[in-house]
Amino acid sequence: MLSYILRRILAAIPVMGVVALFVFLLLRITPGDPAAIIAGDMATPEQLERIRASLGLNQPITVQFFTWIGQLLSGDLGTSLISQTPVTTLIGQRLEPTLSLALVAITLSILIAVPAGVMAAWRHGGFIDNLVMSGSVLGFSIPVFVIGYMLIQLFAIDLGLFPVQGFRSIFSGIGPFAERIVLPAFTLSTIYIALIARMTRASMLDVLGEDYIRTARAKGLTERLVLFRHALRNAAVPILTVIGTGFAFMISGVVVTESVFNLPGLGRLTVDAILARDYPVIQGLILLTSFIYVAVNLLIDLSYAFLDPRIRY
Amino acid sequence: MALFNASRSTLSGAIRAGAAAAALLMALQNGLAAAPKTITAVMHSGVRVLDPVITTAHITRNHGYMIYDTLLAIDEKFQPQPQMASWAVSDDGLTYTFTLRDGLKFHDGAPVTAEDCVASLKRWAQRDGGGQMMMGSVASLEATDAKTINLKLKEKFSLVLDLLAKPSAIPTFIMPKRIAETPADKAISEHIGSGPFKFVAAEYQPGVKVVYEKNTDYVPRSEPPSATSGGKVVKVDRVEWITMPDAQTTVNAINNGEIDYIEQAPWDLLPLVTSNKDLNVVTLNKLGQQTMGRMNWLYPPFDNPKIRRAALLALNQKDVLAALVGNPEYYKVCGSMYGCGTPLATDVGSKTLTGDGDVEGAKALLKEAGYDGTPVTLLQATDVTTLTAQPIVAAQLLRKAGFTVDMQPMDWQTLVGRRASQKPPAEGGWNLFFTNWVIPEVWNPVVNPMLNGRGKTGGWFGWPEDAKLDAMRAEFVKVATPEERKAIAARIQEHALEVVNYVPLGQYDVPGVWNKKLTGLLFSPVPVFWNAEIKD
Amino acid sequence: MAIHLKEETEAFSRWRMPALRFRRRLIVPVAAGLCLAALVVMAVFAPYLAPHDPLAMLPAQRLKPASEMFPLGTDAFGRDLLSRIIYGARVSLIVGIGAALISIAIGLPLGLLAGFFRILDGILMRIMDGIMAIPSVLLAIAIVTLSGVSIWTVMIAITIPEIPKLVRLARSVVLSAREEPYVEAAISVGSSMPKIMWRHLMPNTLAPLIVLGTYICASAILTEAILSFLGAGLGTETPSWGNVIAEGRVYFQINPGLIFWPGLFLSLCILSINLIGDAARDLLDPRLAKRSRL
Amino acid sequence: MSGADVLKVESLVVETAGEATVPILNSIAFSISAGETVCLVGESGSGKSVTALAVMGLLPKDALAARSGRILLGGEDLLAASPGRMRDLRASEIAMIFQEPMTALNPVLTVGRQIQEVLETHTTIPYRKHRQRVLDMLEQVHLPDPARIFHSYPHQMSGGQRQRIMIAMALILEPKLLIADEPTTALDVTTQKQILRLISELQQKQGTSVLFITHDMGVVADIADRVCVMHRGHIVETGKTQDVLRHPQRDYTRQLLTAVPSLIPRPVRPEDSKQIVLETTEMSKVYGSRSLFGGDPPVAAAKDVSLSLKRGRTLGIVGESGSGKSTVARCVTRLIDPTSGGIRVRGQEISDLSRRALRPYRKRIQIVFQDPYRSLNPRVTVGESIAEGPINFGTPRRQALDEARKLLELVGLPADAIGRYPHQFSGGQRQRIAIARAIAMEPDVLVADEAVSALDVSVQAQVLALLHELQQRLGVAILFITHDLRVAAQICDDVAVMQKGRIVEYGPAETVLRHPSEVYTRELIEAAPGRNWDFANFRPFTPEAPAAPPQG
Repeated sequence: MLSYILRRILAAIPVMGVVALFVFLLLRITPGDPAAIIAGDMATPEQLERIRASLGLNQPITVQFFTWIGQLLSGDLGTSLISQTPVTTLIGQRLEPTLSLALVAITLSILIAVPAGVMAAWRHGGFIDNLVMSGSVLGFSIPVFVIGYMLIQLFAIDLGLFPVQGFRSIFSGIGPFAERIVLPAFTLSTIYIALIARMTRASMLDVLGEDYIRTARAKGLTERLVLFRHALRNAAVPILTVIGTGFAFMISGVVVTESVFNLPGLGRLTVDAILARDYPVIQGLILLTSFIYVAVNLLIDLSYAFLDPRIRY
Repeated sequence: MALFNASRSTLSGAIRAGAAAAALLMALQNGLAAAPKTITAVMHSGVRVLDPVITTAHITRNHGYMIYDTLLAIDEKFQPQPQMASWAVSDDGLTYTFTLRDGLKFHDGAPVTAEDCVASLKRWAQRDGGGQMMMGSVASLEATDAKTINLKLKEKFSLVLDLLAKPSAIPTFIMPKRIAETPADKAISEHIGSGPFKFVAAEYQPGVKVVYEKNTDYVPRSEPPSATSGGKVVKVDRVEWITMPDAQTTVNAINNGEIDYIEQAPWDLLPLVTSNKDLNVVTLNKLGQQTMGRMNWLYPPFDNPKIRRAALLALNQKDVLAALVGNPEYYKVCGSMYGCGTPLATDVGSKTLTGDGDVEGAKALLKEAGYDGTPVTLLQATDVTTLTAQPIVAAQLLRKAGFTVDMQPMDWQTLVGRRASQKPPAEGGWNLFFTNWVIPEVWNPVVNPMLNGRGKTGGWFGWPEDAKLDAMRAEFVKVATPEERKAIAARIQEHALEVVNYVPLGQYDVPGVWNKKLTGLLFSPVPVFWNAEIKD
Repeated sequence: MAIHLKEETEAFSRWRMPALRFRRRLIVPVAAGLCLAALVVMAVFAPYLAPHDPLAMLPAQRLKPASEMFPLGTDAFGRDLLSRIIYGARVSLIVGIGAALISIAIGLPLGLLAGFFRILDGILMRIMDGIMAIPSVLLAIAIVTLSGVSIWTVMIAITIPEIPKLVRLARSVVLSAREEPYVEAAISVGSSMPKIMWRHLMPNTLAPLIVLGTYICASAILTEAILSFLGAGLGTETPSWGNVIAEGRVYFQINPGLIFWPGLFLSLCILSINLIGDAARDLLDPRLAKRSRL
Repeated sequence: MSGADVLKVESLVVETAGEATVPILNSIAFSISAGETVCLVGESGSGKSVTALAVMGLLPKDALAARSGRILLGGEDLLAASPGRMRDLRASEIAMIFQEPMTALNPVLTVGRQIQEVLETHTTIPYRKHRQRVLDMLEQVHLPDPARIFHSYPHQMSGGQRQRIMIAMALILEPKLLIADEPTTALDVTTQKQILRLISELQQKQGTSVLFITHDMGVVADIADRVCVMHRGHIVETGKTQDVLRHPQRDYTRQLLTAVPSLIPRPVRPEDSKQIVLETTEMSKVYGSRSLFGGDPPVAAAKDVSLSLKRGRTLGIVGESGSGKSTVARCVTRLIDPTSGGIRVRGQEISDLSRRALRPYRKRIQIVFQDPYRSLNPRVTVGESIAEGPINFGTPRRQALDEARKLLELVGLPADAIGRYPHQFSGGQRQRIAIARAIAMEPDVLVADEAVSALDVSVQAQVLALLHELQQRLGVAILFITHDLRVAAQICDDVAVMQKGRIVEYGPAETVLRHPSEVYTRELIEAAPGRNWDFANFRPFTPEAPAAPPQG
């Protein structure tokens, strides 16, 4: 197990390397001028040139790259060109809303999607199945922000049940936290629910056709036990996998959801940084998200071993 | 002037007497853990750059007004007024002596000295266009004692006070000397001013949230507040600026009582707030803003003055403003490059712009100039609501006159980077773009960044080389009387429109929206938070 | 000998879909196909169908509700919403279909190569993992904002993050098909590697790839909308459903039609494509029906 | 037969669900009395498994439904029972074990837990006593170290052990009726023998009736009191086992019995040719991971295998699963590369040739695989599949297709089948096509890797006959891999017995199968079910006592 983890971490290094190189090149070979953004509306060419020089943007690309890699290896993500704040500080400030949103959304998705998928598979071809399947196709088909606006209009404005925007730390009390996180989390989970419900259903259909399910029924077990004790655990591996790959979807959704609900999270930070050509911040953030992606998938792979005793690393 | 405040006089009288008591009371309240009085404001953009000198971004300027004090300031009639310092001018008009008032203290406790002011002014002058011009005429600028600053001119320069008092784009914010000695092209890293609010570094989230708390040591002037001048009396404990990227969300939030103030509410969403009895919808910046288009003089087709002129003839303000603002209550056609409602306003040379344009004239001129169909690379900002309409309307009007238009959509930040490129349009350059100014940034030929003929090295984006313009500008700073100034300004405009330095496309107001429990907001060209009060 | 019961169960699965039932199952994909066909027709004949020039502005007619002249009302520049939606079908469909085709054209050969050549596999899959690890929307925004907005950059920006999925799928199909006895049989009758790839492996990958292609098509149309929403999409002179929605979203509460109508078309289109994809999956490979849609 | 019937099935009709129904079981009837073993025997698709599932009430709901008839368990009609009542009856009154012990147990729960569930669901025995009860049962099914087994997962056990677990699970509540659906089919013969013995032992002890479903006449002969022969949803013949085997009344039964290959090796054939076409010398294949972080220790799948095969002869390799016989087949065809040792085809060493250099020799040695459903590309027509090889070696396409037609006729299929796709053929037909594809290359050696194992006995007999005929006509040498001694006896000239990767005995079929010298070979032969019957001649048969093993 330990050697497996070690191997996976080693394997992640080239992946992160690819990400780093790719992002760096993408940013530097394309036009964009952080100096112009810093300077604002009134600036003469001379002034811009001086600002560029003071940001170190005049150095050759290779020098910039190795400076950055050197910093990275010493654990330093650099400093924002625009706000002069260390990237780690920026990320630290924005981590909580995004983390809260993502975790609540994942929890919500699993709580809704897994039972829905199980029921759909159980009543394969029946009413519940059709309902779940059409619901999930629909979930894929409506843009996240449209869902967001609809939820705001309905629950926050018309019914006045929730605030329309904002974020409160969970440490400031569960009530204020919850009332602000419910709508964004639900908005974010729509695609995720669709994804997980479909996968759960498909995986359960696979498993329900297995011999050991017939064995379980032949033992006279109740359907509830058959479904949840015997089938679901066997169906869990692909479901977990889709949760892992769906994590990428979630990051995309986070960007939009944070904008609609005005959550000061990493998604908005990234978009802002891309628009402002704040290179160190973009690089740091994309490395971070890729790292999280790799880590989540490693965790999920490891969790297979807990779900399925046949899997040993 | 205080808004919605009936008892102005009692107020000013009570200020000083009450200051100490109020502070004491406040401390007591805080001790009793009462909620601090906080204004939650949504500004037009997030604060990302904290150095109000390196950037001309309005949000950073607004930030500057919170934590810094300015040497001079303007009143509601745009006249220079003493703020940190009062002044005296020698009879020959070549020596200015500024004397700092008592009680000025930086947030770190150090007193404000003349040295600090000189360092700050020097840094300001490196970055500010008007400042640069002024320094060309300055013989010396030095602190003669702790409270006195001496400015000596080599030659006549009549705009010294106007420049030191101007509210935008870079006002004369005073910082401690050690900070002001940072090179002007490097952002400062400490944010210590002597202004009415203190910056709360711990709660600063770039682009998301800035928090200011009352500077209890601040000694306001005794005059009533007027625009950026007068007594800056702070009546709340905290001001929080938060950024909302989505206008719809912002409007919903103020309707729901989640925020107190929107600096700039989008016109089209006003129907959603005007129906709410708890909200005020008022334009605080009465001068408003100017929208304009600028051509690149370096490359075809706009290297040809006739074609520039044809483009100007093709455009008209009404169509642009109607598409941009919609509601006529919030815009006015304005033929002045210096903005309407300003001392120098004139409509000379702008007849077609304020009228319906002259498509036929444009066509004729294009033909005469031998326009060969070279496409006009038009940069369009897609993410700033006050900038999306101009390119669309302009493209339509230019095409009608016979231009080929290649509209290139991009986000504003990309546009900002791209317009700085002096390469040909095909290689990442451009021909035409649009932007907006607050009127104090264009209201005279010295501060107006476009009216500058120094070409590829010293000019503003578009880089016109125009010796005649520069000569007239030099003349402008020397004359003393308002009448003379006005005359030269009119000549400059006539010339500038003839060669098409830029195309003023009209003036508009952006209303602010706030909850009625918030009172005392001031009419001012920049949003300020002193004098504002909030009820629970 | 396990085959005995297998044959019986296989017989079950054949019974499971008697003719009549099958016909009923076809109703949904056929309806989806018709709907998509209608949208394609709309896109192709946009100049004949649209009542107005989608770019023509009438500032006096801003944000007007539906009327005889403007069947769905006008947008914030007084342009006809219906015409913009009709023209928008062009861009959205081109982006969607283009993204699917490009990603298949690039992903399939890469996947086949990776599945077949071990050395290449290592390098290629690390690169693919790298791209997968970058959130797709962020990557797309970066590519679009950095390289300039046009329908091509948008399409490519949307396509690049999708390619690893295709490569992975094609590769996994190749890897499992390689073990099939009929591939071993082909090896033993002396077929060359390219021939085996072309004749025996490619057809296997094609079915799942087509299915994945439909999903990519749908997700590309959605991503285009998201890019527009985030301000990194196509300009207003090339109306797409995505940017019509994005432009309209500010006026959502004033004129909900600005979001509702383009949103309806967008969702209908994606719904149709997804349903066709589901049907194609069931039809082309029943085993795949149970696998994930990623 | 004494006492009341435990199970009585009366005119049971099962049809496909839905509107257009297809009958699967046509009014079948049979009964089982207490303590009796009844075998349902039939080929695939005869409806025997459906019958079992119908009794258990486990017919797949969306596919099949019992239309009419009665299934009486101790007088209670199961077709009329509520789902809840059915659940109560399962495991407590009727229990079932399945064909695939590998898949019939839930892989993610410990076996102890899975057995315990039966107690939880059906009894009021206090929870703390469950464990002891389960351990007792594990003891009864002769599993070693029950305490450890209790906490084991299915994948940690062998196939035989898992089937024991299944039996423990089925019989822990001492049900009246045990339905065993091909419970030993997936097992090796030696294991099969033990499991059959265990079932019968527990049956004695508990007095359970057994409904045993099988396709294997040998098993029928060994265990059944009575037998029901099923064919296409009908029971064509019922009777006491002895009666049916000796005096089959129906043609179908007769056919079925005649098709069962005899364990007696066929007469020795004269050697026509001295030419050795295939020879392996000390060939080994070792699997092992060479990972940086260690990994599994290397495993020898085949070790020092030396064989030789002459033109026109058939060499059988027999052995149980995991013996390495398939590894040998795949090595000699170079589908996998041997780790060491030599392979010579007509004297040419091919074991160390590169893929490119190997190509000309590929055609000399061809292979037919076990699974007829996977060995043909479903997307390529039969003709193209057959012609692919010759085209590779330069035959013009048209000519290759013409030859493919002839080959199809040669293997007993119509020539016009050339344009059809594999799914249009039955399993036996596909295997003929696969043979035609191999023969098209005019190979010297044909490797048949369990080529008839997946087929029903009647089809199996036909395919064996085809192979024999082709060999006569073309003189091809055959390397025949099988686990079935009966099949080996009927087709092989020489037999090599493999165990754990090594050849333990190698010689002429007559010698190896009638006078084995190795203990392992003897065990294999003795474990073959129904070895006391000569089914094709409807008579019992007393095998000669295998010669005593050589001393020492």
